[in-house]
Amino acid sequence: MLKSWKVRIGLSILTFFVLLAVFGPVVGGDPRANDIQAISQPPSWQHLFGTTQFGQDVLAQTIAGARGSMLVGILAAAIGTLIAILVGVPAGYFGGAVDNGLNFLTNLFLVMPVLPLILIVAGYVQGTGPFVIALIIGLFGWSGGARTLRAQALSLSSRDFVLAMRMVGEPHRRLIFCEVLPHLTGWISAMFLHGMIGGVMAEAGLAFLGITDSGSISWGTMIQAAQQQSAVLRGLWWWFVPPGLCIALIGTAATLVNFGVDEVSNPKLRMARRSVVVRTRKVAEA
Amino acid sequence: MTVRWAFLARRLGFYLAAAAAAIGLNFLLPRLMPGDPSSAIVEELERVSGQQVPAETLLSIRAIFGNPHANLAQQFADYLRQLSHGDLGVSVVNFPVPVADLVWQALPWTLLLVGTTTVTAFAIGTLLGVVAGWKAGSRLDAILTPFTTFLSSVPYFWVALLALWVFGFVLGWTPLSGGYDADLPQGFTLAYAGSVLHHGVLPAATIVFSAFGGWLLGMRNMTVTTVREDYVLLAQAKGLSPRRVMFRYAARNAMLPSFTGFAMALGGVVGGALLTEIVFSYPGIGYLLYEALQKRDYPMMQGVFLLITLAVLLANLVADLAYVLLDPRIRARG
Amino acid sequence: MSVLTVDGLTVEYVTGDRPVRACDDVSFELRRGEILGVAGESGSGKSTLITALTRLQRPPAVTTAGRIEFHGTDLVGLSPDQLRKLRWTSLAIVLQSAMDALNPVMRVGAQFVDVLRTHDKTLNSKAAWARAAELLGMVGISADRVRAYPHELSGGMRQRASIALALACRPELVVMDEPTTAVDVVMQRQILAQVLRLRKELGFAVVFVTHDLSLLLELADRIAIMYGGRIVEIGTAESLYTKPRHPYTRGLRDSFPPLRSELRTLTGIPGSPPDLRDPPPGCAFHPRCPDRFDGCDRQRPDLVTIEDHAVACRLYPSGDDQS
Amino acid sequence: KTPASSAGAAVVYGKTDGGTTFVRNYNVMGPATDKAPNMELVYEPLMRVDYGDGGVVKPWLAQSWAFSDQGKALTIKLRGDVTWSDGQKFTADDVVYSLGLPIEKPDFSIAGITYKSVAKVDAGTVKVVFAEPSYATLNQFANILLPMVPKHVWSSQNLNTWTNPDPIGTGPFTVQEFKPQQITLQARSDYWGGKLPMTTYKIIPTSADALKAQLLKGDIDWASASWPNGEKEYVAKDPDKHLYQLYSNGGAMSVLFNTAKAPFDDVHVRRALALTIDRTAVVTTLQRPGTEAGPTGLSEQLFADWLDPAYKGKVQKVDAAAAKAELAKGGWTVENGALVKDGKRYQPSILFNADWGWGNYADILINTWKQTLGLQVKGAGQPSAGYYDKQNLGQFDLAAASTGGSGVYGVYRFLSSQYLTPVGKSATLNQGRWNDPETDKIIAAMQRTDNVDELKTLGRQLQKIVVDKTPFSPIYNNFYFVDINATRWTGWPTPDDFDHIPFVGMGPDTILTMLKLQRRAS
Amino acid sequence: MSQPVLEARAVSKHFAAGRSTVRAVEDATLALLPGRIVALVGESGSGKTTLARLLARFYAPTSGEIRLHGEVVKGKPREYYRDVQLIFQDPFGSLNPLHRVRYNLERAVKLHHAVRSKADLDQKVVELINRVSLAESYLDKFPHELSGGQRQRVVIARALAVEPKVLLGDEPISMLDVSIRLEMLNLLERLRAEDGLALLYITHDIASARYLCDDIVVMYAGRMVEGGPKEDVIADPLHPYTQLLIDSSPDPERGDRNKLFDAEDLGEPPSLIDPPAGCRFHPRCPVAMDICRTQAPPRTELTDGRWTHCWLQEKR
Ligand SMILES: Nc1ncnc2c1ncn2[C@@H]1O[C@H](COP(=O)(O)OP(=O)(O)OP(=O)(O)O)[C@@H](O)[C@H]1O
Ligand SMILES: Nc1ncnc2c1ncn2[C@@H]1O[C@H](COP(=O)(O)OP(=O)(O)OP(=O)(O)O)[C@@H](O)[C@H]1O
Ligand SMILES: [Mg+2]
Ligand SMILES: [Mg+2]
Repeated sequence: MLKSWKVRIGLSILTFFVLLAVFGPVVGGDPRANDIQAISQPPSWQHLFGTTQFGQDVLAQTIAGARGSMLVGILAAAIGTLIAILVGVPAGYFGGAVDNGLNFLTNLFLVMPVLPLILIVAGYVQGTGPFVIALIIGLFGWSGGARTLRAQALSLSSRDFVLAMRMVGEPHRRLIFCEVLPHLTGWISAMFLHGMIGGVMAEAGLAFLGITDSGSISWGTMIQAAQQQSAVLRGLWWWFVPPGLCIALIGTAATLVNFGVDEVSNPKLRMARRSVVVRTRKVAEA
Repeated sequence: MTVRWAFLARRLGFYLAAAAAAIGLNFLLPRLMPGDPSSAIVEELERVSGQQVPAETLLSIRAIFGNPHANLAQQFADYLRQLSHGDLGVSVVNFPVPVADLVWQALPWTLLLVGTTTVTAFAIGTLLGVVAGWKAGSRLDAILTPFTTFLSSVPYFWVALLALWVFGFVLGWTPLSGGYDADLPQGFTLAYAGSVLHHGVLPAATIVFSAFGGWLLGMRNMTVTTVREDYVLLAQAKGLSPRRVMFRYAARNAMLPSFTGFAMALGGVVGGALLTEIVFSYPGIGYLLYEALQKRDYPMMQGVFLLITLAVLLANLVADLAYVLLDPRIRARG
Repeated sequence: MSVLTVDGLTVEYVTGDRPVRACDDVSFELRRGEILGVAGESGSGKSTLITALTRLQRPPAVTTAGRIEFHGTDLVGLSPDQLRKLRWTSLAIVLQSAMDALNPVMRVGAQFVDVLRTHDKTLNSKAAWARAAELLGMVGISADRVRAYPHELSGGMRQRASIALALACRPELVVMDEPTTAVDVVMQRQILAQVLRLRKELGFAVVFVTHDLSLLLELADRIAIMYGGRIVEIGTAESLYTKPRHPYTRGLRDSFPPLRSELRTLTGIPGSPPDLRDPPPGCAFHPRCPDRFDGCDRQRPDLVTIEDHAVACRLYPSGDDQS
Repeated sequence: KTPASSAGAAVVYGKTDGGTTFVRNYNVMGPATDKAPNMELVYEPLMRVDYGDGGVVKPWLAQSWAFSDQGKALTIKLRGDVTWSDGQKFTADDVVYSLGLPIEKPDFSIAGITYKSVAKVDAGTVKVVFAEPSYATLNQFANILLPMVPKHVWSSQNLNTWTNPDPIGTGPFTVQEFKPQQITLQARSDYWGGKLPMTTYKIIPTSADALKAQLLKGDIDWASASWPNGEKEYVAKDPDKHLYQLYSNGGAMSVLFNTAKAPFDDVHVRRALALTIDRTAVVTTLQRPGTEAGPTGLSEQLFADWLDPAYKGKVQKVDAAAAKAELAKGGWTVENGALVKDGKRYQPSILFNADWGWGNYADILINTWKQTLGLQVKGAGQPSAGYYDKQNLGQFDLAAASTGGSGVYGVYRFLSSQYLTPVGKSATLNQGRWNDPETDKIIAAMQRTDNVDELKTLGRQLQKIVVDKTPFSPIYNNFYFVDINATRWTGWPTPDDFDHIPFVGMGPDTILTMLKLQRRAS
Repeated sequence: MSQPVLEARAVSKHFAAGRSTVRAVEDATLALLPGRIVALVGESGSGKTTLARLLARFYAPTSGEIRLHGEVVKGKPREYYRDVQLIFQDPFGSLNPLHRVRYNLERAVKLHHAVRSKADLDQKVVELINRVSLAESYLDKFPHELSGGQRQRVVIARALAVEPKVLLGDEPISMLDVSIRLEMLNLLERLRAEDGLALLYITHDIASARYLCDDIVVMYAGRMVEGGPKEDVIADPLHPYTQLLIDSSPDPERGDRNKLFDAEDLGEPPSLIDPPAGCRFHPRCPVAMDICRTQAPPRTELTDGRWTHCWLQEKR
C-alpha cells in the first residue's frame, strides 16, 4: 500500500498535522499572547505568518488551530464511524427485521439535510465546546457510511467463508468480529478519513457561522475572526489564508489516501495509473 | 415492469414514512431544546436597542409567545392542523409576517443560484471526469485529477471570501452583495435579468468551482472501472467511433452511481449553499435560515427546515423515478 | 488460403518489478472457414492472446514482438482509424461472459443497430432494426425480443445474442473467448450447433478458446494447446486425441473421465500451473512433467513440426536442438 | 450603474444591521423585532434627547411640558402646526390614543412605560399621571418606540396582526416604494419641521464588508457601522468627503463584577482587577485610539459638565503594584493562578459575547491579569443567547458588558437594589447584583427632582461610589459610528460641533441632520 | 442395505421474489448412505444448490422433512453440523483470505474437540492437513498463497475436523483447473473408503459423476427426473431429459461428429416462477404426450434400484 505515492504523500501530510496537533502547542508559542506593538503585521522574521489585528501570532494560532480542528474532525469521525459500524454491520449481517429497522433509520438520516440540521441543532445547543460540536457532526454524519457497511456486510455475510465457519460452529459474535469485520477495515478507514475531513470542514463552517465556541482556537474560528474584522477586505491575507490552506491540505491528503487505497484494492484503477500507462508506452515504443 | 413498480411503490412508502418522521422531528426539535422564543425576542430587542428591556416589556412579550409548558399532544395537533393549510406559522422576528411568505420570497433566488450551479457543476464535473477516466493515465488526467482533489478540499466559503475580495473589491468587476440591482424595477426586462446575472455570477462561480471537483473524481474512477468492462471492450471491437463508445457505453453506465449523488445534491438545492449565500448576502433560503438561527426565530427555522427536508425527499423520489428509466436493471432493493 | 497468420506474437504485462510474459512467441495460421481451438488451463494466456489478436489490449498489456497478418496486412502496425475500418466487418469477437458483454442500459436491438449503421452508412434506422431482429432470429431468438434489455434475457439467450451480434457484419474471422462456459451442456450443444450451421452458411473462420479440451476435440478442426503463455502443441483434433505428443497434452486429455468407455483411475496432472510472474526456467511444464529428463529445466524447447502436427518438447528434438 | 446616480436628489443609506431583505411592517408599536427600517422618519415621538447636552430631554412634537404633584403629573403642550401625511391635523386625541396604547395593551409597551394614565386637557394639551415621582424617566417620551400614531387610522385596525403597509405619520417621509431589497421614502412637502433638501431617501441592505466598498465608491451616502482603522482606510483617502465620525453614546464597555459571589463581593479584589486592565491595548487593537474609558464610565464628550473634575481626563493605567497592594489589603494571595483566601481557592472566568467577536479582547484582559497578578482567568465565550441567559441569571464571575443610558441617572440606575434578584433568577437590570444602601439613596433622590444643579451634585456622589467601590470597571467608551460619503451632500455635523447626532435610527436627530443637508455644487 | 444417515423426504423449497414465488425445488427425495456416493446432476438453475443448502440447513424446507439418523431434524443447526458438512463450489470464496490455514483448522478443532494443550491441538491440526495430502508447511500460508486445488483440500480438511458423517459437495471441483480435478475426486473417493462417509456429489458434468459416484440422481427444473446406479442410468437413460443430457455432454469417443452439431433447438429451460404444468420437461420433450402437459408424472420404481418420473415409464 505504501508503494502508492498518493498514499505516501497523503499519510505524510496527515501525520504532520496530527503531530502538529499533539505537539504543536508546545513549540508554537502562546496563540493568545498579544503583542500590541505588532498589530496586523504581514509576515516577518518575528512573526513568520504575520499577526492578527489583536497582535496575535498567526503561526501560533494556526498551530493551535490544528489541535482544535483535528480534535473535532477526529472525534466526529470516530463517533460517526462507530455509529455507522453499529448500525450498518448488524443490519447487513443479520438481515430480516433487524435490517428493516436499522435500514429505515439509515435511509432516514440519509435523506435528512445534514448541514441545516446540524446548524439548527448546534444553534439550539448554544454555547458549544469542541466535544459537543464533534458529537453533533458525528451524530448526523454516519448514514452514508452505514449504508456502505450494510451493503458490504450483507454481501460478506452470505459469502461462503462466513457460511463455512458458521457450519464449523462459530458463534455469531465471532463471525461478525473475526470473519466479517476485518474485511471492512478498508471501508472503515476510508470512512474515517472521509468523516475526519468532513468534520474539519463542518467545524469550519459552523465556526464561520459563529456557532461554535469562539473561545477555542480552530482553523474555523480563525477564519471567522478574520472575517469579523474584515480581514479579507483589508487585505490581511496572511490571517485567513493559512487556516484555509491547512483545511484544504488535510482534505487533499485524506482524499489522496482514499484514492490510493482505492487503487490498491481495485486493480482496474491500479492499471489506469499514469506510471503504468507511461511504462507501457515506453515498452511499446522500445 | 412489475418489479420496477413494486420497487417504486416501496420507495414511495419509505418517503412517506420519512416525511412523517421529518414533520415529527421538526415539531419536536424546538420543543426538546433549551430556550424559548420569548427569550429570543427579548435578546434581540436588547441587541438592537443596546439597552436592557424593561421588566414590564418582558412580561408582555411572554404573554404572546410564552406558554412553553402547554400539553405536547395538543401542540402537535395544532401544528398539524396549521401545516395542512400550508401554514408554516408566523415569523417571530418579522411578526406578523407568515413564514410561508418569506420562504416564497427567498425560494426563487436559491433555486436560481444553487439550482443552476448544481446542474452546471455536475455537468462540468461529469464531463471532465469522463474524459479524465477515458484517458486515465494521460497527462491531462495526471494534472486534472490531483488539482481537483485539492479544489474539492478547499472550504467553499473560504473560496467565496477570496473571490469576493479579488473580483468584488480589488478588481471591482462584480457587485459585493445582494441578488439584483434594487434600483431596477423587478420584472422580465433585459436590464433586470442582466443585473440578476451580474450579481449571481460570482457566487455561482465559487459554487461551481468548489463543487465540480467532487463529481469529477467520482466520475473519473467510475469511468476507469467501466472502461474495463467487457461491454466497453466489445463496443470498441465493434469499431464504433471512440466518442460513441465513450459516451453511449462507458459514460452512460459510469454515470449511474453518481446519479444518486446528483439527486441528493438537487434535493439540497433548496437548502442552498448556505455559507455562500451568507458571504454574498444573497437573498435566498440559506440566508433566511441563517437569520432565523441568529435571531432564534423558531417558526422560521422550522418552516425552512421542513421545506428543505421535503425538497430533499421529493428530489430523491424523482431521482428514483428517473433511475428506473436510466437503469433498466433496477430491481427490488431496500 | 490463410486468413490470419500469427508469427512470434509476444505479449507482456508491464506491472510489478518484472514484466509478465503472458504470450510468448505464439505462431499459428488460420485458414478460411477453419475452426481453430485453443485450449489451456486458467492463466495460460488464452485471453491475452485473444485481446492481442483483436488489438483490444489495454495497458499494462503490450505486444512486444511478432506480427498478426490479416490477409497480408499486419494488424500490429495499423493506426486506430485503420483498425476501426476492419473491425466487425472483417474481425468480430465473442466474449467470455455474455452478461458483461452487452451494454446493460441499451436495448439489445440498439446494440445491433449501432454497429450495423456504423459500418453501413446507407442503412436507415428502420431497416437496421429489422436486420437486428432477423439476426436474432438466426440464433433462435424471437424477433419481439429485439427491444428487450440484456437483463431480460436468460444467460443462454444473451450468449446467443452475442454470437448473432458477432455475425452482424458478416466477418471473415470470429474470435470466441470461452463463449459457452456460463451455460450448461444442453444449451452449449445447441449454441455450438448453431455456430456450425452459420459457419457453413457464411463461411467465417473461428478462433475458439476454452479450457474444455473434450469439447474442442469434437468441435474444432485444429487445436492449439497453450501452457504458460506458449503453444506447446498444435495439430488436427483427431491426431491430438489419438496420438498426443506433448506430455502435457497427454495429461490434459486424460484429465477428462470417459463417458462411456471403461473406467480406470485417472490421475490428472499433479501440481499446479506456473505463475507467469515467476516462470520456471526452461520448459514451463517441467516441474509437473512425468517424462522430464536432464536439461528440461534449462532449455526451452521450440515448436517443431513432426508429421501432421507441431510440438514444443525436448522429447522431439528439432534440428538445432541437437547441438 | 449605482443606485444613487439614478436617484436624483436622493440620500442613500446603507443598512448593515438587518438581513438581506426588508419586511414591510410599519406596525411601529407591535412586538415584532424586525420591522421596516427607519420608521422614525415616519413616526415621531413627543420629545428628543439631546446627546450633545448631557442627555437632556428637549421638545419635539411636544412644545413644552411641566411637572406637577411632586413629579407625579406631567402636562404636555403640543405643537399646533403638525399634520399627518394624509393631511389630517395632529391633535391631543392622537396623543391620548398613542400614549394610551401601551397601557391598554401591555404587549405594545415595547418601550417600557412607567406612567399610569393619560388624559386630554384640551385640543393642544394632554396630562400624564405617574405613580412615582418621575422627573428622571421623562426620556420615555423621547423613545422612538413610543411614537405618535394617528388615531383615525389605527383605532379601526386589529393591531396584533396588522402590518400597516402604508403608514401615515407626522414624520418628514412617506413610503414611496417598498421592495425587499430597497425602500424609497419620499420627502413630504408639508412637513412641520421645514423643507427637506432631498426628494427621496433610499435604504438598501448591505453587509459590513460590502458597505465599506460601497462607501469608497460613493454608492452610499450614509451608514452607521464601525470601521476599525477607518481613519486610515477611509478618511485618509479623501478627508474632505470621506467622513468617519464617532459620537459617544453615553455608555462604555465594562467589566462587570458579580458582587453577589465570592471573591467579587470583596472591593479589594474588584479594585485589583480594575487596576490591571490594559485599556490602551484594547483600544489599540480595536483601532479606536484615544477611546479609553475613564473610571466613572461617563464619557467626557457627553458629560463634560456633569463629570467630577477629579476624574476628568483620567484613565487608569495598568498598575500592578497598586493592584497587588489591594489584594494584600484584602488578605488575598494568588497561588497557581487562583485567588486564595482562608484556604479557599477561586479561579474566576470572564463571560463575553462571542457574537461580538469579543474573545480577542477578553484574551488581552486575561493576558494582562496573568502577567501582572499571576491570576489565570478563564475565557467563557457564549453566543448572544447564552451570554444574556448567563448574565441575567447571575451565572458568571466577570462579564464583559455594555453599560450606558441617557443622562447620568440613565447610566447608573441599573445599580439600584430595586432590580436585585438572587443568583439563578433572571434579572432584567443589575446583573452584577450590586446591593449598596448608599447607592440606592442617591438614585432615589435623583428620581425625585428635575433640578439640574441638584442632579449634578447627586451624580458626582454616584461617580465617587462607582470609582471607589467599583461595582464595574469601564474599559472603553461606546460610540455611535457614522460613515458618510459627502460627495453629494454636505452640511453634516462633526463630533467637535454638534447639537444632534447624524446617526440613522435616532429619530429626531436623524431628521435634524437631514433638514440641514445641502446638495454639493458639482 | 444399511440405514440412510441423511434423508430428504419430499422436500420443497419456494423462494419469495417480490410478489411471485420461485419454486426452486419441488418434492425431492434423496437418501445418503454411509460409504456411498450419490451424484446429483442437472443443468444450471435446476435446484441442485438449493437442495444441498436445504440439506445443510441454510434454509428451512417449505414442505417435506429432513432426517438425520432417521430422526426429523429441528431446532438449532449447531448440533446438526457435527454430522453434516458442506463443501462449497468456490475454494477461493470459502476460505477467509485474512486467516491462515492454521487458524481455520484450529478453530474447527477447538469448537469440536476438548483439546487440552497446545501440543494436542497442533497434533490434531497436522493430522488433518496430512489427511488431505498436504505438507505441514502449508499450515502457515494464507489462502492466496495456495492454488485452487490446495485451497479446496484445506476446506475439506476443515470440514473433516468436525468428524462428520455426511459430506455434501456442491460442485466441489468445477472451479478447479481441469488437470487437477481428478486429484480431488480421488481424494473424495479415498475419504469415502477410509471413513465410510456418506457423500453427496453435485455436478453438472455427468462424466465426472460417473467417475466418482455409485448412484446418480438427475434433476430438471427443480424436480428429480431419474435416479439409479450410475452405469445403468448412463447406458440406458429412461427419462428423455437424461438422454438429452448424455447426448449433449462432450465425448471425444462419440461416433458421428457432424450429426451431433445438428442438435435441434429445444429452447430454454422453464422459468421456476411459473413452471409448466404437468411434467416440467414437456415443452422441450421430443416424445411429449398429452398427459405430460397436464399431470406431473409420479415416481415409478423399477428394478435394480432405478426410478424415474416419466409417463413413458409409468405407461409401460
Ligand atoms: N492486467 C494484468 N496485469 C498483470 N498480469 C496479468 C494481467 N492480466 C492477466 N495477467 C496474467 O497473464 C496471464 C494470462 O492471463 P489470461 O487472462 O490470458 O489467461 P487465460 O488463459 O485467459 O485464463 P482463464 O482461463 O482464467 O481465462 C496470467 O498469468 C495472469 O496472471
Ligand atoms: N435465495 C434465493 N431466492 C430466490 N431464488 C433463488 C434463491 N436461491 C436460488 N434461487 C432460484 O432457485 C433456482 C435453483 O437454483 P440453484 O442455485 O439451486 O440451482 P443449481 O442447480 O445449483 O444451479 P447451478 O448449476 O447454476 O449452480 C434458480 O432459478 C434460482 O434462481
Ligand atoms: Mg480468459
Ligand atoms: Mg449451484
